[in-house]
Amino acid sequence: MSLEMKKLGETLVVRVFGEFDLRSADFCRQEIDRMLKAEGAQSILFDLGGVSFIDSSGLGVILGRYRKAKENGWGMAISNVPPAIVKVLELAGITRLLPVYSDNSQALKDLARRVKQ
Amino acid sequence: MSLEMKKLGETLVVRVFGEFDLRSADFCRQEIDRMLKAEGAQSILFDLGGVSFIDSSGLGVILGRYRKAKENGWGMAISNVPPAIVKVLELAGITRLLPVYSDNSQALKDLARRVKQ
Amino acid sequence: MKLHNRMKIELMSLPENVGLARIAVAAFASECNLDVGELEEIKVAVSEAVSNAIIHGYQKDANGVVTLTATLQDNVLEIIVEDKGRGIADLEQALEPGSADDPERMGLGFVFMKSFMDEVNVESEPGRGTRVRMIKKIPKNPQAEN
Amino acid sequence: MKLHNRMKIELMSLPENVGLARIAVAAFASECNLDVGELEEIKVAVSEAVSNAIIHGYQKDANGVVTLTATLQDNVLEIIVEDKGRGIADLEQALEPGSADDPERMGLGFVFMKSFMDEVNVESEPGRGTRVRMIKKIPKNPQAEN
Ligand SMILES: Nc1ncnc2c1ncn2[C@@H]1O[C@H](COP(=O)(O)OP(=O)(O)O)[C@@H](O)[C@H]1O
Ligand SMILES: Nc1ncnc2c1ncn2[C@@H]1O[C@H](COP(=O)(O)OP(=O)(O)O)[C@@H](O)[C@H]1O
Repeated sequence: MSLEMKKLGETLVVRVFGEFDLRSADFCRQEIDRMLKAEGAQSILFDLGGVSFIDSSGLGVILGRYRKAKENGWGMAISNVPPAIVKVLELAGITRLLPVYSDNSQALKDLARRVKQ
Repeated sequence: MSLEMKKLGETLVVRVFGEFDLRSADFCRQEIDRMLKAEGAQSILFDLGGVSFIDSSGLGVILGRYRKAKENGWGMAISNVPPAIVKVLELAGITRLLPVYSDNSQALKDLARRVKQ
Repeated sequence: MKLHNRMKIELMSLPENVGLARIAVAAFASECNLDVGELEEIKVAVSEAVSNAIIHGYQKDANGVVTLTATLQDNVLEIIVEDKGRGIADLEQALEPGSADDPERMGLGFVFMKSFMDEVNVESEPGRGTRVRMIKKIPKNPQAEN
Repeated sequence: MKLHNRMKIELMSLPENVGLARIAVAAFASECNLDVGELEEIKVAVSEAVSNAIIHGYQKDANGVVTLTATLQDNVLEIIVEDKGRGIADLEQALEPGSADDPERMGLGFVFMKSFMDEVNVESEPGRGTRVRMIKKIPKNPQAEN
């Protein structure tokens, strides 16, 4: 798997590619937390468009970042969920906890509005 | 794997798709021999453009048809060899035994000319 | 009962082998009359069981061996994932959703296995290891594949 | 000597399992610093050894078990393919190119294994089975993969 991160406005956009499982979970967690700290982001957008597989180890990384966001009062959203992984996200309750977008620009707008309020 | 066969002029064009190995060898051999008999072809063109993997079981099917062609005085050629399988075809000597074409139309012309002579 | 196919894989307890287990099971199950969605779900179930063996069973000690057995008999695909690790003291509690012992885990592994397979049985003995047996019923295919 | 990874697979002696063996070895070897061409060649070598166990070792009796072991130690990938089948009476002759006992086979299996791997050793005992051990040296990778 690989990870692409960039800050757009106050939001850290995290794009995950490939298999999001036990093997990649620790790496992702560390890299994302490092970037959150370094960039001082105030919200997180998980773009899952490139994810070919996810299981509870990968979902745990998303949920862990969600807990962190809540603690810090940050916004968080997910986008571009591939059809193949919708069901696990629903089962894990993630689609109920977090707003889900089919494109990043709307997600970024909503997250930015949230910060301004 | 799958097999597509059609007769063009006097030539049976055999297109092989997928993994050409032990699993598919018997099936291919039977189907090709059945078609050769039914169609009364006088030459064979193996279009390997769709082959993702080949080992000596698949090469054996090609070589077996070559022996048969020689016995019967038929022409035979191969075409569209994917770069990934060139080396095994060379090691097996097939590229020395048989004319290799990068497109079917020239192969069909040459095989047709051979029949007419 | 007709035994169609069987494979047994022993893997070192390494995170990269979770993907290997998934690939092997997907290749094994690809002979079955299952659609892409069902194959994906089986991969998730296998991923959870093998990950659990590595994280919880062997607590990430790479020297443990995870054994995966897949059997296709009649119209039943059986997958067994075994470890000789720590074992589970309170199995009933472990099977409850959200019973994770790590804040970064969700306690959803068994939930996924039970959601995606037709049957899941867990046997475990503390200090001896854990055995997860999962069953998926395969729809009968009127046409034999070639 | 550092053991990086090891897997052992037992498969029923069925033609469809040749592809499974290839996929598993390719997944195992994908962690190594090998290019696509080298991976393809390893797949051919494995395909030949497993096909031989099925066709020659067990003479297509599906009840035989083919065992494949892959070990990555230091910079060496070792692959062992074993069967408990018929065995080879004249090993020297079997290893010669073109020594097929079937007109539709070419006697190139061992030639491919030797061409594509750095080392190939065959041990066989008539009536007991055959063991093919293949070695591929992996170029050292200065950067550890993540
Ligand atoms: N193979 C195993 N060995 C030891 N303990 C296990 C094993 N599998 C599961 N467990 C225990 O059961 C609990 C629940 O497992 P699971 O539902 O997969 O959730 P998670 O892996 O997210 O914690 C784990 O937290 C662990 O304590
Ligand atoms: N696992 C095996 N068990 C028994 N005999 C074998 C085995 N592998 C190879 N042989 C013998 O060695 C010969 C040469 O093998 P190979 O070079 O792979 O050619 P091919 O498979 O095309 O015959 C085979 O024809 C067979 O007689």
